[in-house]
Formats: sequence, C-alpha cells, structure tokens
Amino acid sequence: MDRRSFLRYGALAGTALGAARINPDFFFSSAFAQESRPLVFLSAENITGNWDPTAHTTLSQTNIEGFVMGYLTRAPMRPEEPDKVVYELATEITELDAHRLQIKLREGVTFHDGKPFTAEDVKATFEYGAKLDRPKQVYPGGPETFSVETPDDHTVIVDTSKGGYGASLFIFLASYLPILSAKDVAEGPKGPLSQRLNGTGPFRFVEQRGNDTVMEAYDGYFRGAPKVTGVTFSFVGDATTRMLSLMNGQADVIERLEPEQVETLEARDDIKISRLVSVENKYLWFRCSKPPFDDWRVRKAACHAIDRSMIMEIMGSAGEASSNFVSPIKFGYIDLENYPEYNPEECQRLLAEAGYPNGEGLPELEYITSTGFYPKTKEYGELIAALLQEQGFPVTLNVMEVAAWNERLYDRPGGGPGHMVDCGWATGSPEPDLVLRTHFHSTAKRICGIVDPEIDAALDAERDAPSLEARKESLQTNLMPMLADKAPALSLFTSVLIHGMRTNVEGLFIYPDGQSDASQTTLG
Amino acid sequence: MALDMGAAPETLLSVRGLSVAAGDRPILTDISFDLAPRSILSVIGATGSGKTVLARALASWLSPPLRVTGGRILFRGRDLVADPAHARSLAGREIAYVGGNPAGALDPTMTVGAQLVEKLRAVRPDMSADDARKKAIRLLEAVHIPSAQRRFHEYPFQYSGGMMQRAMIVDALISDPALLIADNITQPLDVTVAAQILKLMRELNAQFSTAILFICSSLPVACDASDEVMVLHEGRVVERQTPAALVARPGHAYTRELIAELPTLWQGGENGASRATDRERRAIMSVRGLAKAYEVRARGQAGISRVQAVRNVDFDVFPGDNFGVVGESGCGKSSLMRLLTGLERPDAGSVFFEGENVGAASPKRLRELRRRFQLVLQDPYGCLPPQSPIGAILEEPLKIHRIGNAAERRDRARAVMAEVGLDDSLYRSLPTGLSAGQRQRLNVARAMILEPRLLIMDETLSALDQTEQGKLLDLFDKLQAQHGFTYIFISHDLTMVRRVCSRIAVMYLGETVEVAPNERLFFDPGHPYSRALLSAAPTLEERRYRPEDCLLEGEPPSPIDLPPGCAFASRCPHAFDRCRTENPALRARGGHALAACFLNPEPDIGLHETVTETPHV
Amino acid sequence: MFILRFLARRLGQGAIIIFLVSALIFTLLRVVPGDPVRLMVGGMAPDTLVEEIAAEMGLRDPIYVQFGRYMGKVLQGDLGESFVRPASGAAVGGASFDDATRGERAKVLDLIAETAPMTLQLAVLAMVFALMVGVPIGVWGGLYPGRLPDRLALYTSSLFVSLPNFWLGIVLALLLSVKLNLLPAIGYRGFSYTILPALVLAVEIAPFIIRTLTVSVAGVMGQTFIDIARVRGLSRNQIVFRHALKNSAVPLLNLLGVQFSMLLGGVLVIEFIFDYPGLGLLTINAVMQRDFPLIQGIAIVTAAVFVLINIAVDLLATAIDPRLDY
Amino acid sequence: MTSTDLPLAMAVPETGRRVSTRIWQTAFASVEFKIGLAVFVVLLAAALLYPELSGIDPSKMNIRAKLTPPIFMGEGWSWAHPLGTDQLGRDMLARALVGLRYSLLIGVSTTVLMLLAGAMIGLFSGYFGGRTDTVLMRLTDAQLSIPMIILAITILGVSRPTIPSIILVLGLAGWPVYARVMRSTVMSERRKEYVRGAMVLGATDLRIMFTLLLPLVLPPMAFVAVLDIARMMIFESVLGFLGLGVQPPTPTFGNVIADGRKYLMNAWWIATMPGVFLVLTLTSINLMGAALERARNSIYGGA
Repeated sequence: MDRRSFLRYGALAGTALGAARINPDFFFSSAFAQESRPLVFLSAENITGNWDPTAHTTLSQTNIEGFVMGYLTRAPMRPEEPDKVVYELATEITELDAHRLQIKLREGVTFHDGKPFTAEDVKATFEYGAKLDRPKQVYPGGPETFSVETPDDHTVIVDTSKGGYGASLFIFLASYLPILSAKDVAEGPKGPLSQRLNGTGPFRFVEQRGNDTVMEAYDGYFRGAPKVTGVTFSFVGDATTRMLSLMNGQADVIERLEPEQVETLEARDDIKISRLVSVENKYLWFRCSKPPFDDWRVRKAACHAIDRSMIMEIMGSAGEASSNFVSPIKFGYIDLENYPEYNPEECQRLLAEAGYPNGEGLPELEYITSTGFYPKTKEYGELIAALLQEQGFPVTLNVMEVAAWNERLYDRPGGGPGHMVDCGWATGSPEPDLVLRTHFHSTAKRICGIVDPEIDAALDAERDAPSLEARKESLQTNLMPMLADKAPALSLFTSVLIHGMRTNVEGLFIYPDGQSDASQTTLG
Repeated sequence: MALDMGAAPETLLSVRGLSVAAGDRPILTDISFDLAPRSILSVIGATGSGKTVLARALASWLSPPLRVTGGRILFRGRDLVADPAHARSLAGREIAYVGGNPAGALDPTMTVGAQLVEKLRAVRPDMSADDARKKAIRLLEAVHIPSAQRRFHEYPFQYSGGMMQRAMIVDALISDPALLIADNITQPLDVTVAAQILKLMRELNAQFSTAILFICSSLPVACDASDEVMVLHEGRVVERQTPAALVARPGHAYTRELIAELPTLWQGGENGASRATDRERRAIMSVRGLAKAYEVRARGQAGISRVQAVRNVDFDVFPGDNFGVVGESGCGKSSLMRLLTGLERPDAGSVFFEGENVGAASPKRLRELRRRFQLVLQDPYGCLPPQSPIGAILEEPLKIHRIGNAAERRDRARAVMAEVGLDDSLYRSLPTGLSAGQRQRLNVARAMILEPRLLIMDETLSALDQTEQGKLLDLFDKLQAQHGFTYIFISHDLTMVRRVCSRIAVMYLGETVEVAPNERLFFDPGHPYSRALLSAAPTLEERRYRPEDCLLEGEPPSPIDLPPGCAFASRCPHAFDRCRTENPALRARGGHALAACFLNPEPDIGLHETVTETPHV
Repeated sequence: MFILRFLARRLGQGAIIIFLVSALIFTLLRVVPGDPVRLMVGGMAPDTLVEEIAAEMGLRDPIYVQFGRYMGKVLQGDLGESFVRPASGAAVGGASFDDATRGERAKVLDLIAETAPMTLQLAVLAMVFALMVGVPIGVWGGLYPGRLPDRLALYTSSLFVSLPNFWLGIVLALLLSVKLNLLPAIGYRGFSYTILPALVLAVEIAPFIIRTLTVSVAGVMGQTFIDIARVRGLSRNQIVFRHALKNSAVPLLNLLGVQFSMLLGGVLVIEFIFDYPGLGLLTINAVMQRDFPLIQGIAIVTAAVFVLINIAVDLLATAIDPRLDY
Repeated sequence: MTSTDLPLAMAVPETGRRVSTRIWQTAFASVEFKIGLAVFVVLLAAALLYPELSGIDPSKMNIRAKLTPPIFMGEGWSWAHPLGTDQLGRDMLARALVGLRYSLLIGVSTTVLMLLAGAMIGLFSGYFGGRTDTVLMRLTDAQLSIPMIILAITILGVSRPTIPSIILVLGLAGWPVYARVMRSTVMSERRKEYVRGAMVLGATDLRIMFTLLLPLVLPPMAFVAVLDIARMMIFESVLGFLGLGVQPPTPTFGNVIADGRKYLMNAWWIATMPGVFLVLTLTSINLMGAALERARNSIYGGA
C-alpha cells in the first residue's frame, strides 16, 4: 500500500472517529422544569473560595450562609415594623442588667455533621468571631471586652462590663452572626471552617462545582425538612444572561434586576417580581490613606461636584433616596442637614483652599467600578466621571469584571488600588455599627482606609452609650454629622433589592440584606 | 467546388464549403476536401491561417466566439454541423483529437492509467475495469513507453514531454477511432523525439487502420509524416498534392514562397562558413573543464539526488567569432549560459573572459565585468520589466553603472533605438504593445547600450517565425560590422546555426561532444550524436544521413543516474564495449575540429595540448 | 518511509513554533505593567509580604531563567497553576491576603482539558454548517463565473463577512431564543445549546469558504485538461465532479488550515455572548481576571493544536495532489 | 504554431496604461463597486459632517430623555434624536457616526501597517530564499499560530488600551497573511527572465527588489487589502465589545453595542442601530474590495 492510499485511509478514519465524538443527543431537550428538583438561584457576585464566615465580607457568600447556617434570631426589618425579631436558634433573650444578657437556646437541634447544638457552640462562635484578626469586624470589641458563660447546655450569658458598652448591642448582633460548631472553631481558621460550611440551617452544603454551590435539603431541620430537594446557587456575572435564563426557565430565582429588566419581566405572566428597600447603601469610597484624598477638603469638594438627583434618575425604581451613611431601615437613621449636596461653587472653593484651583495639580485619578453585579454601576460611573471632570478632577473610569473588581476592592497597607471605588454594603441587622464601625474605625477601615482619632472617639462614644435612646442621640448629633463633614466616603443612595422569580416558586422569604429563607419554598 | 451529393462510400470524411467565423471576422472560407479511411493527410499553413480552427471544427469543439457559418462536414455520410448531438457522441469515440500541449492534457491529481481507464469506460461503458486496464497497458507498450506497467500507476508530472505525448496518443487510439486529428503534436518536442513520434504515427496508422489529419506548421515535418499535403493560406485551401510532387512542382505562389524561404542544411545558400575568424588574437572567452551540478529532491523518493547539468565543457571563442552552442533540451545549454554570464558559480573548471576568471571574480568585480559582456534572453514577453516604458528600460543599465547624466543617457538611448530599428516615438510607451520581433530588438539594444565586446544569445530567435528571424540575423551582422561584437548563439535550431555560425559546439547531457567549423560539422560530423541530430533535422533536401541508421529507439538517460562510459552509448548504433566503460574526451581530428568519440583515430601526440589551438595566457 | 520523515520534520518545526509562541507571550505578560504577585496575593497584603512571596516564587529572577523553569515544567505536562481559580474552578476574588484557600489553586491543564472538548464540539458543528452553506454556493458560483450564481456568491460572501459576530449573536439570541423560543441560547445543558452559537460562527467562516471555492473552481475550469476532457469523450458531470472539485479541494484545505486561528477568535466572542462554557469563555475570564498562567497555558495549547491541524492539512493535501511535496 | 494563434484567445486588451490603473477601471466598471462606493461615500460624509453640523455632542448626557425610542417606533420618539437615545440620554445617531470615525481610522491605519510590515518581510524572504526564508517563515508561522484575539486581549487586557496600542496590536497580529502572499508572488516573479536580465545588467539585489519587484507586486496586494479594512473594523469592535477597545467615554461600535446588550429587551435599538451602521459600512467596503480583487485576478490570472 503506497503512501497515497495510506494517507487517504488515515484521513477517512480520522473523520469517522471525529463524528462519533459529537454525542448523538440531537433533539431539543425541553427547557421547562420537572417538579421535584433543586431550586436554581442565580447570584450576581462571585465567592471568595474560603468558606469561613468570619474570613470574608462578600455578600454572595453571606447569602449562601443564609441557606446553610443557623442564626439565634432573624430580623425581617420590613419598613412597617423595622425592629421586629423572629426567634430561631434562641428561644428567649432577656437583659439581666445593662451589661449582662441571657440567651435561652432551642433544644433538639443538630448541626449537619451530626453534632448536637449546645451553648458551647454559641460561646465558641462569639469568642472566635470577635478576634481582631478576623477580616469580618462586626463585634463591638475584641474578645477581651466581653465574657461568655454557659450555666447549662441551653443557656448563654454575655457579660460586657469589661468592655464598658451595653450588652444590648448583642441583641441586634444575634440576627447577624451565623452560629458555628465549636468542633470546627477549635481547629482554627485553616481547618474545616475554610473548606466547607457546617451549620444548622434547612440546607446542607454538598460541594463547589465550578461557579455553582450545590446544597441539598437537610431532613433533620428542626422546623421540618424543606419541600425542594436542594438549592443550586450559581454565579453568573452577566445581567442579561441571568435574565434570559429566568425567561426560558433555566433559573427559578435571579437577583439584582435593573429597572429596564423589571419592565420587561413584569409583562410576562410566568414571572413575578419582589421589591424591597434593602439594608444596603451604595457608596463612592475615597482612598483616604493616600493623596489627594487624604485631605478632607478634596473629598468634600468631590462630594459637592456630584449631583445625586441625576443618579436617582438613572437608578429609577432600583434606588431609594437617602442622605446618610446607613439605610433608612437601620437603627438611628436620620436625614442629615449637613449631608453634602450638589454645589459647584463650594466644590471650587474647597479645591482652591486645598491648593488645587479648579483642579490644576491633581494627579490622574482612577475610579474603579464593577459591571454586572450592582445595577447601573457603569451608567452612573460614567455620569460621576463626567460630573467630576466638569469641576476639573482628571478622572478616568475603569470598569472591571466582578471577580477582578473584588480583588481590588479592599484597602491595603499603603492604600488600595485606584483613588475611588464604587461598592455597596449590606448587613442583615438593624445594627448601624456593622457599617459605620467596620468602615470608619481605624482598627477596621475595610475599604476607605481612614485613620481619624476624632471619628474613632465618636464611634466609641456612640457604642458605649448606656441606653438605646442615648446611643441614637450620639449617632444622630455627633458621629453622623462629623462623617458628613469629613466625608471619608459618600453614600449615593439606598439600594432597592429587586428579585425575579418563576410564578410557580411559592413561599420564598427574602430578607432586606439579600439572604432568603427557602425552608418553606415549593415549586408548584 | 462541385457539389456531389452522395459522397463515395469509401470516403471517411468529406468537407463541403465549410466556413467558420469569429464574431463577424471570417477565419475559414469555403474549405472542401475528402479524407479516405486509413490515409494520412497533413495540413500546412502559416500562423493565423486557421489550421487549428479547422481541427477544432472537425472535432466539433468550437466554443464561442467561433461558430460555423456555412458548409457541411460529412462523417460516414452524416452531417456533423446539422446534428451537433451526434457530433458530440462521436467525440472521443470515432473522432479522436491530440493537441499540442501534452503537459496540460491530463488531470495532475490522478494517475495516467486511471485516466486512460476512465476515458475508455466512458466511451465503452460495457468494458470491465480490468479489461480496460489491460488494453491501456498494451497500448502504452505499443507506443514504446519503457516499463509501461510501472508508468501506468505514475502521475502526469512524472512524465517527460515526449512520453506524455505518447500517452495522449494512446488516449486517442484506445477507443479505436476511425479518424485521429493530430494538431501540431510535435511542435513542443525536441527534434529527435519528434522524429520518433512521426515514426510511431506511421506504425499506428498501419496497425489501427485509423485515418490521420496531421496539422503542423513546418513543411518538412508535414512532408515526412503524410501521404498528401494540403496547403492552407488565409483560411482557404490553395493546394493539395503528394509531398514529392509538392516539393518538385509547387502549384500555388504561396507554396513556392514557403519552400524558397526554408533554410537548407547542405545545399548552397549563404552560410556562416564564409565568415573569417581572427585566430591569431587571444581567445575572448575560454571555457576549461566546466562542471556544475544541482541538488534536487527527487519526487517521492527519500534523500537528495544531484543532477549533473554541466559535466565537462571545453571550447574557445575568438574575437569576431559567431560561436554556436547546439543541443537538445536537457543537454545543459541554459545551465552553461548561467555559468558563462557569472549568474552562478561553477563547481569545477573555469570561464576566462579576456584572461580573467569570471567564475572566481568578487561580486563587485563581476558587476564591473558585466559592462564588457552581455546576455540577450529567449522569451520576448518575459524578459522585459513589464511596467517601465521603453526609454527607462534602455537607460536602466546606464543608471546602474552611473554613466553620464540624464540628458546624455536619453540621447544614448535614442541613438541605440535608432540603430536597432525601433521608431523614436516608442520612447515613452510600454513594451506591452510591441511585436515579438520588436521586443527582441529592444533586448539587443539594452544589451548593446553598455558597448560590450561579447554578446551571448540564449535561444534569442527560437520564439520568432521564419521571416522575423531572417531580419534579426541581418541586424546582428550589421551590428557586428559596426561594433566588432563577438556572438555566442545558444540554440536547438540547426538550420539557423548553419546559416550564421562560424564554429559550432554540440552538447549532449552536459558535455561538449564535438567542436568544429561550420562546413566540417555539416558535411563530416565527428560524433554519432551530431550525425543523429542532422538526420532528424526537418528539411526538404535529400537527406545525407537517414534517421534509421543514426538513432536507436528510446529516450536519453536521466542526468541524475548517468550510465558509465559515453552517455550516448545507449542510443548509438556503433557503440562497442569500450564506449560503455570509458567516457571519451575531446580529441583533435585536424582542421580545428574536435570530437569525443573512440571512432575517431587516436591522434599521435599528447592528448591535452592539442585540445585547444592556442595556449591561453 | 516518506511520511515518517515528513512528520518528524514538521513536528520539529512545530516544536520551534510553540517555543516561540510561549516565549513571546511569557515576556509580554512579564513586561507589561501590573504586578502579577500583587494580584495573586490580593487582599490587604503589606508590600513586604508581596516581595517575600514574589522572591519565593522566583518572580524576581531574570525573565529567561523564569522562562527556562517554566518550559521545563511544560515539557512534563505541568502548565502551572491558575492565579485566581481554586481547585473547584470557580471564579473567585476578594479573599484576604493570608487566606489559606489561596494555597491550592486549579491546575491550568485541568481547566483547559475540561473546557476544550466543548469548544471542539462548537467548532466542528460550526465548520459543518459553514461547509453545508459555503460549498454549494462556492462551487456553483465557480462553475458560472460572471453570471447569476457568481453574483449570488459574491453578494452572500460580502454580506456575511460584514456581520460582526457579537452583534449577530445578540440579535439572533433576541429573535430565535427569547422572542420565538425556538432554540435555547444561554449556558449549556445539552447538545441543542450548541446550535445557535455554531450558526453565528458558521456565518463568520462561510464567506471565506465561498470566496476560495469560487476562485479555485473557476481557475480549474479554465485549465486545459478540463477543456480537452470534453473532446476526450468525458461527460460534463464527470468533468465537474471527478476532476474540477478534486483539483479545487487543495486551496480549500489550505484555507481551512489558516481558518482555525480565525475560528478560535470567533469562538472566544461567541462563548462570551452565549455564556457557553468552552475554552473561549475561560480565556476571556482569564484575561479579565489577569490570570497570567492560565492565559499562557491556553496560548501554548492553541499553538500546539494549530501546528497539528496544519500538519494534518498538509498531509491531506499531498494525498489529493501528488505534485505538492513538503 | 501553438493554439495562441487562435483568434478566440482574446488576451486582455494590451493598453499602454499601467496595470494598477487598468485594475481600477475594470473594478469600477462592475456594478458591485458602484453600489459599494455610493454607500461608503454617503456614510463617510455623514460620519465626518453630521456631529459638527447638527451640533449634537455625542457624550452630552440628558438623563431625563434616557431610552427615547427611534422615530420609527410609534410613540415616544422625538426629531431631536432620530435614532433615539441610550441609557444615559446620549444621542444614538451622533454616537454611531462618531463611532464610525474611530472604527475607520483604526481599520485603515491597521491595514496599512499590516500591508507594509508583511510586504517587507515577504519581499526579503521570497527574494533571498534559503536560510532567511526559513527563519522568516517560521516567525510567520509562529505569529499565525497565536490566534489574533488571544494576542490582542492579552496585551490590551493588562495595559490600558489606547488607539495607538490597539492599532499596533491588530497590525502585529495581521501581517503574516501579507508576508505569505508577498513571499509566494516574489518567489514566482524572481524566477522570471526579466529579473535574470536585470542581474546580468549588474543591478544589485536591493535595486532589483525595490525598483523592479516591489512596484510590480505591491499594487495588486494593496487592492486585496481593502477587504482587510473591513476585517480590522470588525476586530476593533470585538475588542470594544469585550471592554478592551477604545475606553469610554469615547463612543466606538464595540462599547456602544456592549452597553446596549443589557437593554436588549426593552431598548433593543441601543445595540442594533449602531450595528446596522457598522454592517452597512462593512458591506460597502467588502463589495468594493471584492470587485477590486476580481479585477486583479482577471488581469493577473489569480497570482
């Protein structure tokens, strides 16, 4: 057989093999769902890859914890009754005195790995979570500022006398801290805590497959096994892809809808919309640890250059006007008079005073934002860039994919990347400190990197206020006005969380921070 | 022409008043002739006389804008013009056609055998593939293709020109046609190969009883090949006679003029011998033991093989000489030209131009030498830069060697144009509008403008027809008289060399087998190959040497694996054992003639020093 | 045997090409601004720590040393680890600098091996569609140069080549999938999800097939052996299908060879639009997330596949046309 | 004589004019070329004149008038914005036309860069052959084997893309095709006799390459390059679509269509309208290019 025919037969064999590789499943598989299958939830943000709830402040991962972990209490925070509390792992919380809080725990609850839930788990969670080295700084103070006793397996007493602040702070925290198993905590941050989630919630964590977090119904859930067989929580970075998936039935629930998308989806009868005012405010964070935004006058000038009413026009139904650093449904909210308004003259005056008359001398500023996660970030990013350029700020907008934006978001020694970053902050409890202390206290300064003793003092004063009334007074008259003046960041508006769902999805309760309770959900 | 209705039964083909036009321009007018079965009729005419159109008309292969405007073609009594469907069904079956371009006749991606079988089974559907294959191989052997069995599975590009033409003849005859139309089939072939094809045609005509219509452009070839010759002139049949009668008593004035124009080899007429050669002065160019081989990756086989294009070339050229280099294709003529002009460096031996070794000169020195010897190329259309006007082409050499300023260069160019007979108005226009003859004149002018002393003509005249060749030869004489040029003519046309050259070297497979003065070569050739060349040369004269006793059947050996001994041994009727073992060197035969053949008597004095007349300085 | 020698030589040349490609991309990624270590470490790492990790990973050595080490590993099939993606392959970001999970990252080779078959399936289907459309129009146009079929071939190829694939993708997704709900568009849950992206890709390839065929078929039909074949007694169908098509196949084959790199370009964009989990989407995310080892790995793998495809095309071409000798 | 004496072998009329003018004339005679040219001229004029004449600033935001539909959409349209406005209220027609300007600028300059770079490399590689040829050709293969898009997004992905850097990257990735075409043409021309004739006259290699071969071989290649202008425009818009092209606020087809993708459901004109302009421009260029390529092939016999 000479080389000609050898080549020819070889080629024919090759194509035959190739044809077999394409699988014969050629028919159009029906895109519509059967009945008993997992709920598919499309998330707009990626996860960090480290499952320890105290090691991250990424919203999507907090949403996953909502399905898997158990909480002492839950705060529905509906505008009509903002401070209503639903008991979950705790059965009763009573203030023994200003510095001692007693929590009664529910009995007969077990973790997904079989360990029964007892007081030692709550004690281990509080003491581990309060450590200053934990990225998620949500406790009023370090472990040394409070002590936890467990008189019996189902009672926990928190004594904050050492820290000098009221134990009532823990009431609000109770609906925000996922309770970890003491066994996991014992093995420290590098142990099983970071490999997988182990909680007492209605769904058990199975595995991370690519961008999908796979969870399965946990039959031992103390309120009864959930009706859906599980939840698949998938990260899909592109808003249009999420919407198309909902429209042709590939997804059951999607989050972060844009006003235009709402218009389209409302017109369809197989889809319903859920709108609720969230605990999340969208901020323009200044990198306060490096020039030029280490000078508060330049920061204030930038705030005066921005016309927030135009931003509201862009946000449409997805934005709620607010002029404070926390969401209206948070404890202590008030519309601040001295909150910076659009005032070009004031902006130019401050710039001149700071040594940059109409912007000359300012270095090239980089404004980093993401696309596909929060609604309209690119649109109002371009608007803000244009408004700042009008006043002389040499700003260039850098729009990045969500994961790359997450990598550049947080502050670093020497100042985080860029000069201004767009980011939202949602914390599932009425507690304002979860935002103010985490961002503006020099021990945490998560994004803006501000180090200002006056602000630290105001924060401590408000935290140590003897009663709720005194605390509200201190917040509204001392801390918040000071923040409005120093403007380490500018809160643009409060997000309105809009979710889209198939009509056959019943009984899904969505909290204002984005978490949702699918224990009673059915796919009709 | 009388209109006899019923053509005689035994006439195979009768053409009555056939006229063909291209658009509204008539090509053939009122052609009428008969062709009996088994007879060979040749059709002769100058370029543009419509020979090929006639061939295509008969093969019912006219494509627009050509169309038949009148007359009938009766094939076995049925009119092909009136019934095109019948005509098409005959194509390839009863009427076969072999064209003049064998190289492009078959599909390059299929083996020759497969295409022969495909054609046979297309025209004879009932025949099985196996029978068809056997018949094809039998026919390939009939046309003397060596090892036909192996050749059957080879591809068209592995066939030489001659062999492919034989394959196409097989393709035509494989369906036992009644009529074979051969349209200029020998034109692209070498003289010796063409002679063998003509011999083959005669054999096949006898064996297959196929009538042959033989179209060709040279009268001698026509006379050798056919029983009757029909002369075509400006689309009309002017004469039809047997070859002997035609030569003896040409009827029509045009035929007489055609015969008169034919150069003769041996009979009188002005020839190069009469030119005086100035022997005493130093040779302007001497070539000693020149050799050059090229590395070629042979098709299909692994490894690289070496083609010895030029093996051992020796000759001297004296000032005022018209030195001829003659040989068939593949004998190394063009490789020799590249070595003479310094375009390539020889592997061995040396080329002395006025005492200086061109082969070893540095590139800069070589460029200066270029001013004193120049080359005129073969293809009139390919050798001129296609986009520059004539004036610029002529001034280019002057610019390269930085001679004079713009004005002087323009005057020099105009002067040279006048000298070669190009009209001054052509100075601005592009060469694309010139005829072949004018283009060659421009080439000569370009070579002359540097006032060289030696001009090498590489097949310069072979692309021109008879009359144009004559005019250019006169031009060369005039220029030689005025400027004292020395010419080297490289050619395969013996008649031109006979007319022009004073001394001639004959080359065969890279070697100079004979160097001799004009008269001596044509009347007393010293080498059997020279004699074979003369025997195959087409001429009307009475032949001095008959091809049968000069040349054996078969093709020249391939230059890659050359046989030991004399390269011509395999085809030489007089070869004996010594010829097949030892390669004879050039040796003197007296009267400044040399030949490399053992048949010549052994000279008494030492070999080498007599090789050249004067020891080179 | 001839083929072994041919393969040896071509694979040798291929190796050089792949070496050149990886050298080019490697230096590009190192020379261009943006410090890969800062990105890999991420989070709030102090500069001192960044320097320490960089030194430990050898990223501060001269480029050619790094490249030598990298190529050494590549030869053993280890294309290094992705900067960003954890072993599960999810797109992650935002964890703090000293985070333990940053340790085990996904192997580049596994990520590519996972996604390559999907892209192959899309590419093959697209090529099938393109040939189904391109070959008939191209051959028909070539057989009647200057007349209606040729005009049709010209207009279709001019229009198809003018449709940017991303725009066409969006419009088709809008029409076919969402409005008419005929074809599923987004993501991948079965073979039917490959059809729409393959259609868009085919529109990008077809014009070149049409143009090459019209030119080569018209060219072959003009050659002497086709003209003479009629007089030799062969029927028109025999001439066209056996001889003309075979001779015009070689230019088409050469085109398909070069077409591969264009195909991958198109696949990249289309997978991004349709969120089709193939090599293209992986590449885009790799670049968006500045995942250098992954980008490098993909460049090397695609270069290797391109070399192999070209060798296959050349082999096939010699099988068809014996005159070609490589 | 051979069949060339056949009157039917109608050689292309041997006019005196230069080959390139003949190619222009043959191309111009075809109807495709006329249609293509007409459409192209109209679009070019609109792109250069409309934004200035109408005084509409393509980047001026008018949030209240966001998402106004184009005039043919029944209700809600306005003459001020014939093609409607985008998500920030900017005029779509002005943005599409300014986008066309950038696209053409990048498309043409990239093609010129590719043509020259590829021609030079192909010229040297084709003329000298041997080692230079293998080295240059291996380089071309290596360049060809990196898919254009991976090279582009790698470079643009890591550094901030500017117009010159985009032109360089696209040019860098596109030259091998020209190098190959030039090499094969030069190789076949080099074997022809007029080159040997020039050598014998004593011309140096450089002189032969640049005064003899280049003017002969470059024009036909330049005609084919017209087709590449369209290809490069598409590539520029693909880069823009991936966010790696010209950065906002400069409007180019790529980033305008990318933004529009989110509003496909209810403001589909944001994504589709600029695309229509792009497709019209590209089709006109491709028609002209195809006509030129055919003319070149008919005169050069498909060199």
